Amino acid sequence: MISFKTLHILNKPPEHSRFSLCLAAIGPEDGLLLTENGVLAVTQRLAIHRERCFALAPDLEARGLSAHLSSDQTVSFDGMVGLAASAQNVISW
Amino acid sequence: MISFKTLHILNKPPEHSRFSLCLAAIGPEDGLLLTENGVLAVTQRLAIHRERCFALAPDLEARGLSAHLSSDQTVSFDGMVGLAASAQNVISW
Amino acid sequence: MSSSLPEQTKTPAPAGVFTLVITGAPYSSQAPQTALQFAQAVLAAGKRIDRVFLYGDGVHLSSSLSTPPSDELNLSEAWASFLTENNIPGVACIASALRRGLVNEAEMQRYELTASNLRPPFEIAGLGEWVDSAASDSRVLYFHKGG
Amino acid sequence: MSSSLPEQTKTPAPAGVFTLVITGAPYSSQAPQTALQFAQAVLAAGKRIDRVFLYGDGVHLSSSLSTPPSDELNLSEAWASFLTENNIPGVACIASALRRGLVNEAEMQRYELTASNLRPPFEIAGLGEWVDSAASDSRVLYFHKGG
Amino acid sequence: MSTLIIIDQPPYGSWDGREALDMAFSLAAFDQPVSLLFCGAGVNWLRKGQDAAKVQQKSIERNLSAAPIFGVEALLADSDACGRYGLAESDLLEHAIITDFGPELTNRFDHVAFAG
Amino acid sequence: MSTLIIIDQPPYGSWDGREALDMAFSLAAFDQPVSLLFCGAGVNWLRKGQDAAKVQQKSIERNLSAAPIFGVEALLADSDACGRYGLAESDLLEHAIITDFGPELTNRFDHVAFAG
Repeated sequence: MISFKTLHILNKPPEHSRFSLCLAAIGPEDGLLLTENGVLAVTQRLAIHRERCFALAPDLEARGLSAHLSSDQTVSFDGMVGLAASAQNVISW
Repeated sequence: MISFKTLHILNKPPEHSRFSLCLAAIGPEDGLLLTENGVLAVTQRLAIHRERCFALAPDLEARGLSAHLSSDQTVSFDGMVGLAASAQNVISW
Repeated sequence: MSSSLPEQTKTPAPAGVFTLVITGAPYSSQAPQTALQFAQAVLAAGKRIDRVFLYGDGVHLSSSLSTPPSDELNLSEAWASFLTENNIPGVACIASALRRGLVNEAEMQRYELTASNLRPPFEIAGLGEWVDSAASDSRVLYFHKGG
Repeated sequence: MSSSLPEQTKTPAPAGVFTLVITGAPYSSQAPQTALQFAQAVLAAGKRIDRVFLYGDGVHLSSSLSTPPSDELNLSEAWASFLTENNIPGVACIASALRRGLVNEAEMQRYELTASNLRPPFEIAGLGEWVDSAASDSRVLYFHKGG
Repeated sequence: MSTLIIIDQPPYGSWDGREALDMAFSLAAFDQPVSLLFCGAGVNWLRKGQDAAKVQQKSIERNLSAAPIFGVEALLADSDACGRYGLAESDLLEHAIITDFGPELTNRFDHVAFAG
Repeated sequence: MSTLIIIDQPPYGSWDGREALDMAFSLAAFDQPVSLLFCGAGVNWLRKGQDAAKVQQKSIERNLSAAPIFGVEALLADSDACGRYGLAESDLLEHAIITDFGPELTNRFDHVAFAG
């Protein structure tokens, strides 16, 4: 199980003011999970080059974006539970 | 009564994605009325230098911003009715 | 200031009839408050409001059960009084209302629900009521959630 | 990758108990849907949910009157079933709920309202329930409206 | 009396898009001229290959494809937003037309409205 | 178990700020360490000279001023956002402290939460 200091869960599109707020709060040992319209970041190649960045598969598939991200960066809801359980803290943006 | 082609009513703060969308849609003969948190634009001197830009006085006062705009650019709800009635079209952003 | 756009150069008479569409919920957005102060000013200016239409989250304004703390304005109550006193129809969109749990007696019976919670004089009707205003000479003004 | 931050270098055992806080409304945000799929995965992983707390616009999830079209998921119903089947308390914050017109029998009587519309097994309680979770070892996860 | 309904919210995260579509279809049903404009993150409604069932929602792809049949005059997509979200015309659902957002566009309509 | 409650929505336009304040006061009432952080357009809650009655709402200035008495440890304001909205320390309500937003700040707390 991958372990982080803080897992940031981001469900806002890149145009939302809280999107950049979240990016500014990510520390070097932190992880990022894109959910809901947060997954639209993959279309702009935002944030997804960083280590420990993941996106929720059902949200990618709903939006027709599965091909935009390699499978080792996508997680199911089971994977989301694992990430949320193993991080020391979780912040939902 | 001042007359416009289109009156744009903007109630979003500058950080909101619809704020810049509104600014991009304002034509040369149009008017702009800032309401609710749209009035926060005055703190950044955004949009308020254009001709025919107004802000709703109660919203400015609620947010402690009356001193940021000259009185000839502020309108009461009565003034808002006048602006909305005299424009050829109104778009609420 | 000149414009390169040829159309619509006429200056029509100021609008005399308004339709207000409220899409922001009370206690979540400022929309119903702004709309009420605007509506009062419309009547004070001798103009008319033919209809207030609640759409999307705006339908929550028609709740008969909203009970804010006593030192806060009860917006549902204030709007209901305003509509009644001035004989203005208040209409909640049926599709928005049913999804969000706002129902009158008729819908309660149709869907076999345990209660109804639509505050009079609000009524439930379809988007046709809004189309009716949009297609008329009425000036339609929208009050969305701000942010 | 190294960090200059000295504190919290321990790696604690994975969290085994979750508290879910839902602040986004159904049929307005995706929050209740995402939260439900997450909750199902939590139980499937053999972990526990001690409480689901509805706050702000999230209290609309507890409505007994929500009636979406028959080809759409009824989220209030789906959540109520999930909570009942798994014996998980669902709590709507009283201040958020009263403002937004969500009331149980007791509040209906206290405020002399015409109906109640809280869907069982949801209950109404104060923020103390949330504080209780936040102060415990439970991992508190928030499901806000997206955008 | 022509109307432009604007959708600037992305899909599935809010109901604004669906309720905007209902508005457009209602106007069309009453024979009122109406077009739809997708801009900002709203252009993502038009991306091919969506699978809404994955988030337990209904697809609106069929509705959008049928829009012209039901009398919606045009499905417009803002070019800047399409560029920002990596959408070429070939990535868009049938009938969608890429256009430029601005006063020249909105001035062509008597009413311009958002659903929320 | 220390908590940071973040307010990033501007005043009066939504209830998020008020409901965030309720969360902070509840924690304090149960003797749980809590601080408030205002960032983005949320810093406008801290501006002196607000008159909420003009929009028929209750002022929260008195609540914010009393926050330290009720046990809220700090009222923090993000320096970037203050700059963007023209707020110097002298423009802010009593007890507010300008600070830098970032992981160094959020890492000081066990829980970080928004109201909505």
